[in-house]
Amino acid sequence: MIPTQRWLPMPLLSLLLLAMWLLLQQSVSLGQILLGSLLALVIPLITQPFWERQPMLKHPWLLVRYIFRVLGDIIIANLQVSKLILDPRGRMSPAFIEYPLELTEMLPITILASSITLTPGTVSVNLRKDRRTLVIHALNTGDREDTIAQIRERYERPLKEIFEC
Amino acid sequence: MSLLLIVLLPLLGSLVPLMGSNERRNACATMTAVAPTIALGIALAYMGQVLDGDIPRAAVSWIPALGLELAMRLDGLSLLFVLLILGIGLLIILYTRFYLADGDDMPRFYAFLMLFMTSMLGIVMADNLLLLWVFWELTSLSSFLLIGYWYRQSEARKGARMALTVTGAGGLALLAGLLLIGQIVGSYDMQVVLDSRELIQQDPRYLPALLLVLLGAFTKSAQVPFQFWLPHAMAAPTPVSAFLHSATMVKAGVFLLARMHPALAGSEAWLYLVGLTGLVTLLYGAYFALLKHDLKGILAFSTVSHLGIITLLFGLDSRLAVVAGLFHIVNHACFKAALFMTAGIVDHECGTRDIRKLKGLWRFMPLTTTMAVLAGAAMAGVPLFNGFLSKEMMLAESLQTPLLGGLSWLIPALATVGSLLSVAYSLRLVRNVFFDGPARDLPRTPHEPPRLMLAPVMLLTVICVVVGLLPALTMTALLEAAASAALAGDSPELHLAIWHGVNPALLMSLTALLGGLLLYLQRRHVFAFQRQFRPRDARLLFEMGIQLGVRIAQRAIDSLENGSLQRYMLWLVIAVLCVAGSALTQTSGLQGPLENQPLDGLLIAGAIIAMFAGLATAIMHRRRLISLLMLSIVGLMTSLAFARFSAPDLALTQLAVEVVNMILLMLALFFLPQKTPQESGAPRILRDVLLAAGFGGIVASLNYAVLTRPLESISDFYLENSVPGGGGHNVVNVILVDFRGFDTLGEITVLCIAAIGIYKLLNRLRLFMPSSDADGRPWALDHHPAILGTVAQTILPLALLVSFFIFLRGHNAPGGGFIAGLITAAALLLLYIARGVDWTQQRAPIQFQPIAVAGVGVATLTGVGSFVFGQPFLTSAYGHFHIPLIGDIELATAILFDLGVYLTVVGSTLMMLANLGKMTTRHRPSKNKEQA
Amino acid sequence: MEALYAMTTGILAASGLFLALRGRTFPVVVGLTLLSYAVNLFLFSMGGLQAGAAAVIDDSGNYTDPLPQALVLTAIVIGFAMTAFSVILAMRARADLGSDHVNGNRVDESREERS
Amino acid sequence: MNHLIVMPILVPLIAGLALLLNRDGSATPRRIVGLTATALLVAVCAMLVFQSTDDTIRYYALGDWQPPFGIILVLDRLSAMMVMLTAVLAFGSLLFASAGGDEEGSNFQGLFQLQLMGINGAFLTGDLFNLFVFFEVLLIASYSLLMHGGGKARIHSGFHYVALNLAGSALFLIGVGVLYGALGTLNMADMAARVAELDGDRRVLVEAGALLLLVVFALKAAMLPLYFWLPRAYASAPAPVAALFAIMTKVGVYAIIRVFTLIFGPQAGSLAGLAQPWVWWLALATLALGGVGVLSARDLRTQAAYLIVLSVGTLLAGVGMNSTAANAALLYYLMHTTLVTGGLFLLAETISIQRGKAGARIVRGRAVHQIALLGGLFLLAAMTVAGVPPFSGAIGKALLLQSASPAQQPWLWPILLISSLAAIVALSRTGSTLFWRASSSEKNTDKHEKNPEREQADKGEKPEKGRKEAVSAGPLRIAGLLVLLGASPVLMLFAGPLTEFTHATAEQLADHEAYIQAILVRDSMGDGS
Amino acid sequence: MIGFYTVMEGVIAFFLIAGGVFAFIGSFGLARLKDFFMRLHGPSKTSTLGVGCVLIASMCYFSLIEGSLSLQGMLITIFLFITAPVSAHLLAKSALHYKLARDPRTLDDIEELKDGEDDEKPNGENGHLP
Amino acid sequence: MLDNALWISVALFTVSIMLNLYRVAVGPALPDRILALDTMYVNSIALIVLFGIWLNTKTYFEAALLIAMLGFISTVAVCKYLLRGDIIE
Ligand code: NA
Ligand code: NA
Repeated sequence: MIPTQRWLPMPLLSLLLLAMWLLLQQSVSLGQILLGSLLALVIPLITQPFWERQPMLKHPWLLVRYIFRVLGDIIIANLQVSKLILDPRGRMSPAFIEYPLELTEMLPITILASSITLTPGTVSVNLRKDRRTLVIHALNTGDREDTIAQIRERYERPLKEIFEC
Repeated sequence: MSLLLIVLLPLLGSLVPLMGSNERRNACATMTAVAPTIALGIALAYMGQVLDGDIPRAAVSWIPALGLELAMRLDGLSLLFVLLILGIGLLIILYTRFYLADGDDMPRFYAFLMLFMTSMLGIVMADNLLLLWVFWELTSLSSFLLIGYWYRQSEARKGARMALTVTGAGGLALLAGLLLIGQIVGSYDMQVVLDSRELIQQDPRYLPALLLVLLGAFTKSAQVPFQFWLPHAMAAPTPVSAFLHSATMVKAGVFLLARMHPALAGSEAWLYLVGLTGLVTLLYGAYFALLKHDLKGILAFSTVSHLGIITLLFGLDSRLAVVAGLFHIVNHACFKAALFMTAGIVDHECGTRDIRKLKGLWRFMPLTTTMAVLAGAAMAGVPLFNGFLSKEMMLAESLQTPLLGGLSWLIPALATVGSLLSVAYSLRLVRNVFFDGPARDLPRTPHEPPRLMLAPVMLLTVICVVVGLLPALTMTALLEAAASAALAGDSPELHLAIWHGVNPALLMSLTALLGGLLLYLQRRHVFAFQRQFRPRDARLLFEMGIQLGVRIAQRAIDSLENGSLQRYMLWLVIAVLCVAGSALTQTSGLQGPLENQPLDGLLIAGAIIAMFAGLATAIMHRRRLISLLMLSIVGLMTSLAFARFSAPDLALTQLAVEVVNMILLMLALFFLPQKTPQESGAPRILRDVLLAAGFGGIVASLNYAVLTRPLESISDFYLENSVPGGGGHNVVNVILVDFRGFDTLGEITVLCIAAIGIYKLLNRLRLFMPSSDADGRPWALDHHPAILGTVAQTILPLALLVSFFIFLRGHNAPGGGFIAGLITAAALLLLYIARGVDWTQQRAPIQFQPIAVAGVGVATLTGVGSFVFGQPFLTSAYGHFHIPLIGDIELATAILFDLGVYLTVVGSTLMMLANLGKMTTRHRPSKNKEQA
Repeated sequence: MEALYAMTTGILAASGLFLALRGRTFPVVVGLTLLSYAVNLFLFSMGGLQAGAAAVIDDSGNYTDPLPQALVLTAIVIGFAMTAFSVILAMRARADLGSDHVNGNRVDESREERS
Repeated sequence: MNHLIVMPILVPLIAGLALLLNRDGSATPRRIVGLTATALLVAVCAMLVFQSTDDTIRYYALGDWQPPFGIILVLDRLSAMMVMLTAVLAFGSLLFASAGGDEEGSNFQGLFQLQLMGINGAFLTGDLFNLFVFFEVLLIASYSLLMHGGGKARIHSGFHYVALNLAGSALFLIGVGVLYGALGTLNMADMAARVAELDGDRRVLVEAGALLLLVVFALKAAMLPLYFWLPRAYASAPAPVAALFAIMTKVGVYAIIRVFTLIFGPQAGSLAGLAQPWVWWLALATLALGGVGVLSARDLRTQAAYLIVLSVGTLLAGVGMNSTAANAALLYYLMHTTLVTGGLFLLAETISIQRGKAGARIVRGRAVHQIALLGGLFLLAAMTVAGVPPFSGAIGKALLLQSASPAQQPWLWPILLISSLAAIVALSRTGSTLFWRASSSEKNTDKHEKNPEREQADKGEKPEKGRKEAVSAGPLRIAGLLVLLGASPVLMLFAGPLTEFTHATAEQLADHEAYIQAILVRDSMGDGS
Repeated sequence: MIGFYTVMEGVIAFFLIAGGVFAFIGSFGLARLKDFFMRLHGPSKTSTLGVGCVLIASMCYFSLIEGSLSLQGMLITIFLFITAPVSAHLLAKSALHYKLARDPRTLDDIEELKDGEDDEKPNGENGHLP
Repeated sequence: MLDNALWISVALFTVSIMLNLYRVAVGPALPDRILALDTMYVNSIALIVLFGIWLNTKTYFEAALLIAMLGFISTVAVCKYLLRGDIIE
C-alpha cells in the first residue's frame, strides 16, 4: 500500500505512532502534528533493528473488519465465560486442543493466538517450537475438531488474507 | 638563643652519622662527636653565669593553645645534668667507635644515640612542663631503639619492648600528673609552677598529681616495683648501658624528683612515697646485685640500688639530703659509666660476662684492672673516693629523718645494710673477675684494649678519685647551684670534705665496709638462702603478661565482633529502640490536635492488602519467589497509596522502579538458592519478632504523631514560585530539576555509580548456575517464546513514544526524565527478556556506561552553564518563544537537566541488567545450548 | 485514616526489619527493600495526607505539600540504586564465598538445596 | 559570584565523569587526569580555607534559590577545614594508588573522584536532606571502591557494610522526615531557628528524629555499639581506598558536630545538647574497646582499623564534652588522625607486599626490602598514632586531656591514657615483629632452627630475587606515604597556627546566632557573592 | 441538551457497573475455579474486558465534561488488549512446564503434559560452576 | 446516578482485588499466584481510572498507562523465570 523506504521502514507503525501521539497530547495543533510526525519518523528508524522481518500488510481494511469481529467475539466470550464461572454446579468439560497452524509468519500467529485467548472459551497456552502447532485450552468444549474448524474459519483464514501469506 | 642550640645541635647531630658510612668508622665517630662537643662548649660558656645564680632562658612560641612553649632554661640543676650528659656522652661516642663490631651498623647506632642525647638534654633543660614531658617520652622511645639495637636477638627485642612499655606507661601517668599541675597552677611555665608550691599542695588535686608524677619518675628510674625492666635492658650494647644507666635514662627519673622538688616535696605523702620507695629499692637492688653472675647484671642491679639511694635522699625531708642526692647522681654517673665500660671491655676481650667463668684477668689487662678497682671502690663507698662522700651524706641525713615516726631508726639501719650489701657486691665484682687466681677456660685470650677505648674509662676513674680527694674544690659550686635550683632558694651551706670527724655516719660507713667484707666472704650462705626461692624471669613474666593481655583482648573482640551481620544489625535496632524510645516516652500522647480523616472501604482494603503482603513477605521468606511476589504487591500498594494521596509523580516512579527492581531481584535469585533453609530456632525468631515489632511500633508512633499535628512548612514558597520562578506547573518536578536540582544531581550520580559498581562486581564473577529449578525440574527448552518476541518488538516503539511524552510533559504535569528513562529501560529490558542478550546486542551494540556517564555530564554541564551568565551553579532559565504556525513553545534549561536524568537512568539501568544477562549467557551450561 | 496509615507503615517497617535480621543474603536484601517502601511511605506522609490535591498548579488552588514528594522521589531512586548494588553483591558473595549466608559460612550446598 | 565554594564538588565530579567516560585503554592518562584534578582540588580547598579565616560565614545558593528554600553550600571554618583535609588525604592516597593497583578492576580513578565529590558535598552542604544525598553518593562510591579488586574478605565484609548502611539510610530518612514533619524545613540554619520557637509536644518529635539521626551518624562514625562492621571492612579494603576511608568515619563525626551544635545549640532550650550525653558515654566505651581491639589485632591492617576506632572514640569524647576547648582540641586531633591512619593503611600495604606470604600478619616473615625507609615511617606512624610526642598525636591527645576536667569528666583521662598505652604496647609488638623478628631469621638462618614454613617461602622466593625491584615501593608510593605520614611532623611544626585555627573554628561553631544570621537574614554579607 | 447529558450519564454508569461486574466475575473465577488452566480464562478475558469498560466509561466521562473527545483511555485499552493475551499465554506455558494438576474432566492428551517428555532427571548435582 | 455507579464499580473492583489477593496467598502453584498478581495489576488500573473520575482529574491517567505496560513486563519476567530460571539470556 504505502511503499517501504529506507527512511520510512514501517509506514503503518509510523501512522499508529502519530495517531498515538495526538491521542496522548489531545491536540491536533500544527505544532503537535509536526512533532508527532517527527517522532513517527524517528522512532521506527531507531527501533527498526529490533524488528524481525515483517510480512507485508496487504489489506488494511480487512484488518479493521477483523478487529471488529474480534471485539464482538470478546463480548460474547465474556458473557459465556461469566455464565460458566457463575454456574453454581460448575458443569464444564475442559480440554487441551492441538491446533495445526497454517500461518507461518510470527506477527499473524501472535495476533491469532491473542484472538483465541480473548475470545469464547479458549486460551492459547503454547506455541510449539516448530511454530506449526498452537496448543489451546478450551473451558467447555464439545468437539475438538469443531473448535479447530471454527478458529480456522473465524480467525486464521482472515489473517492469512490480511497478510497474504 | 644559643641555649636552644644545646638541645638542637645533638638533634641535628643525629642526622650526621646517617651521612657517614659504616666503612669509614673514624670519620663517622668524629663527625658524630662534633655537635655534642659544640653543645658542651656552649654549656660551659654559660657556666659562669649559672654558677653566679643566673638562670638563662630561651623560648620560642610553639603551641600557645596547649601552653606548650619551646622554652629552655639552664639553672644549676640543668647545668649539672647537661655536663653529665654531654661529657659522658662524648666519652661513650669514643668508646663505641672501638666497641662495635664490623658487622654492626655504626651510623644507625650513633643516630639513635644522638637522638637519645637530645631528648635527655631536653628533659633537663625544659622550662615548660609539657615540653619536659615531650622529651621524657622521647627518651623512652630512643632508649627502645637503642636497647633493641641488636634486634636479631630475641632478648634485645623483648628487653626493648619491656622498657618501652614500662617507661611509656610512666610517661602517660606523668602527662596526666603534669596536666593536673597545669590545671591547678594555670600555667605550664616551669618557674611559675616551681613558685606555686602552696597553691599546688593545698589543692585537692595535689595527691593524684603527685602520685602520677611519681609514677612517671619511678618507672623511669627503675624503682621497686617497676625495677624489672632495667636488668633486661642490658641486652643493649654496652655503651648504651653505660650511657643509659649511668648518666641518663634512669637519671631522668631522679632528675624529675629534683626538678619538681620545690613544688611537690615537703608533704607527708611525698615523704612516705619517695622515701620508702627509695629505701626498698636500695635494698632490693643491692641484694640482687650480690646474687647475679652476669657482669652487666650485677651492674644493673647495682644501678637500681643506687637509684634507690638517690630517691631515698630526695625523700628525706632535709635540704642537705637533696644536695647529697645530687652529689650522688654525679658520683654514680662517673663510676657506673666507668664500670660498664670496663665490663664491656672484659666481655669484648674474653667473650663472656659470666663472673663464674672470669678470673684473674689482671695478668692480661693490668690497666683495665686498675680502673676497675678504683671505680669499684668508688661504688663500694670506700673513703677517698667520690662514692664515699655522697654515701656518707646519705647515712648522715638518714639519721635526721622524721619518716616512720617512732620507727625512724629503721631508716639509717636499713641504709647501712644497703651500703653493706653494696660493698659486698663491689668486692665480688672486682675480685672474682680480675683476681681470684689464674684465669682458666676463657673463650678468648684477653688483651688490653686499644688505648683510646680505655681512655674514657680512665678519665672517669680519675674524676672519681679527684672528686673523692678534692670534693670541695671540684663540686661545691656546681652542687650549690644545682641544689639552689632543686630547693628553690639558696642552697644549704656545703662542707664537702673527706673528713668530718668521727660521727655516727662515719661509724655507719665503717660498719658497712667491714660488714660488706664479711658478707662477701660468707656469700655462699646468701646464695644458699636465695636458692630456696624459685628464680623468676621478669622478662618471661612480662611476655606472658603481654601475651595474656593480647589473648584476652582477642577473646573479647572475637566474642563481641563475631563477624555476624545479624548481631551488628541487632545492635543497630537496639540503638534505635533506645534513643527513639527514650524520646517517645516523654510525650504525653501520640494524638495531636488534628482529627483523623474519615476512612472508606477502599482505604481499608488497600491497607489490609499492603499489611498482608508485607507480613507475607516476611513470613514466607523461605520460599523466596513467593516472598518476592508479595513484595511486589507491597510495591503496587505503595504506588496506589501515592496516587490516592495526591502524588502522581511518586506513583509513576514507584511503579517503574518496582518492575525494574523485580527483574533485578529475579535475575539475582536465579544464582542464589531458591529457598532459605530453616536455620533460626524459635527463641531467635521470637527475639527478632519482638525487635521488629518494637521498631514497627516506633515508626508507626512517630508517623501518627506527625500526621496529627499541623505543619507550617516552607512549601508555600515552592507552590508560589513554581510557575513564575521555575517555569513549570508540576511543582514536584520543578523542585526536582530546579529548586532542589542539586539533590537530583546527587541522586543520578548515585545511580550512575551504582551501575558502575555493579559492573565491577560482575567482573570475573564465577557464577553458580542451577541446571534445574528449586523442585529439581529441568529448565524448559524454549529459550525465547516466539509470541513474546513479537509483542516485545511491537511494544518498544510505543513505549518510546510514551516515554518521550512523559519526558516532555514532566515540567507541567506528572512525569519527567526519571520516569521516562525507566519506561525506556523497561521496554528495552522486555526486548532483552524476549529475545536474549546476543540477539539484542548484535542488532544494537550499545555501550551503556558512556550513556549513563554522559547523562550525569549533561546535567552537570547544564548547571555549569549558568556560570556563563554569572549565576550560581544550576540556575535555571526558561522562556516562551513564539514560532509562526506552531505557536508558543516553552523552552527551559530544566529540560536539558532532565535529559541528563533520562540518559543516566536508561544507561544505568541497562548497564546493571543487561551486563548481568550478558555474563550469565556466556556461562550458561552448554548442554542446554546445544539443544536450543 | 491517619492511624491506619501509620499502622501500615509500622507493619511494613517491622516486616522489613524482621527480614533484615535473617541469616541469608536474599531475605536481607528483600527486607531492606521492604523497609525502604515503609520509609518512603513514612517520609511521604510528613507533608500530610490529602486526596485530590496534586501539586500541579492549576486553578483549583488546593495543593498538597510537594516537598516531601520530591524527597521521596529522590529516596526511591537512591533506594533502587542501593538495592541493585546490594543484590548483585549478594550474588557475588554466593559466587565467591560458596554460600549465601550473610556471614559467608560454608555450608553443604547440595544438602541445603534439597532440604 | 564566588563559585569557589561549589568547586570542591564540581572539580571531582567533572573529573570523575571524564574518567568514567573512557574506562578502557592505558592507565597513564587516567592517572594524570586523576592526580591533576586532585591537585587542583587541594588548591581550591586551600583557597577556601584562606577565605574562611576572615570569620565570615559564606554560603552558595544553588540555582540561585535563597535559603531556606533552596539548597545551599556553607563555607565556614569547619567545612573549609574538612574539605581541605579530604583533599590532602585524597592526594596522598591517589599518589599511592597511581603506582599500580588502580588497574586491578575497572573505573577506579573515576570512582575515586566521585567518592571525593560525595565527601566534599557532605561537608559543605547546609541542607539536611542534601546531606542525606551526599551521604549516599559517598556510600555507593565507597561500596564500589571497597570491592575494587575483589576477593573473599572484601566481599564478605562489604556485604555487612552495605547492609548496615542501607538500614542506616532508612533511619536517616525517618529522622529527616520527622524533623521536617515537626519543623517544616530542611535548611539546617532554619531548623536551628525554628527549634527555638517550638512548642512542647513537637519538641519530643524533634528529639526523636534528631536521635535517630544520631544513630545514623554514629553508624557512619563507627561509635560503639555500631562500629563492628568497620575493622573487617577497612582491613580488607584496597590500601588507597582504606586510606581514603580514614575520612569516612570523620564524616559521621562531622555530621554529629554540625547537627548537634548548630540545630541543638543553646538556642534550642530544653533540646540543647541533646546528643552529647549519649555520645559521651558511648565514646568512652568506643575508646576503650578501640584500645582492646588494637591490642587484639592479628595483622597490621586490622590494627590500623582499630586505631581508627580508637581515634573515633577520642574524637567523640571531645564531642561529648561539648565545650569550645574540647571542640578545638578534637578538630586538631581530627586532622592528625585522618591523615596518619590513612598513611598507616598505605604503609601496611607496602610492608605487606614486601613481606610476601606473611603479608601484614603480625607473625615472623620475610624481611622487608626497604627496612630503613619503612621502619622509619612505621616508627613515625606508630609514635604519632599512639600519641608519643613530639608528633601530632601527642599534641592532639594533650589538648583533649587538657580540655577535660578530671573532676567533671573523670573517665576520659584514665581511659584515654590506658588506650594510648595499649596502642604503645601493641604497636611496639607489631613493629618489633614485622621489622626485627623477620630479619633475624633471614640473616641468621645458619644459627637458628629453621621454620619449615619459612623455609618453603624462602625457596619460593629464590628464583624471584630479580623481583626485588618490582616489590620495592616506587617513587609514587613513597610520595603517597610521605604526603600522609609526613603530615604528622608538619602538623607538629605548625601546631601553633593550626590550633589557633581550630580554636577559632570551635568559637565559630559556638556562635549559633552568627551562623543563623549569616544564612537566614537576607542582604547580610554572607550571600557568597 | 439535558437529555444528552442524562443519556451519557446512563451510558457511563452502565459501563462503570458492567466493568465492575466483569472484573468481579473474572476475579471470582480466578478464586473459585478448579484448576489453573480453567482459572486462566477468567482474568484473561473478563478482567480485561472489565477494565476496558471502565476505560470506556472514563473516556465518555471526560469527553462529556471537557466537551471534546478525550481518547487517552484508548491507549491503555490498546495496551491491555495487546498484552493480556500474551501474559496469559506465558502463564499457561509455565503451567504446562510445571505440569500443573488438571481438573479430572480435562482432556489432556497432549505431548506437553506427558510424563518424562522433556525431563532430564536431575542428576544429583544441582548446579554448575563455569 | 453517576456517583452511585462509581461507588458500586469501586466496590466491585475492591472485592476483585481482595479475591486476587486470596489467590496470591493460597496459590497453590506459582503460576496461580502470578496469574492472580497479574490480575491484581489489571484491576488496579481500573481503580486508578475510577479514582480519576471521582476526583474529576486526568492526572492519574499515566499511572494507569504505566501499570498496563509495566505490569505486563513483570508478569513476563516471572514467567520467564519459571520457565528458564534466567530471565535475560
Ligand atoms: Na535550576
Ligand atoms: Na543471562
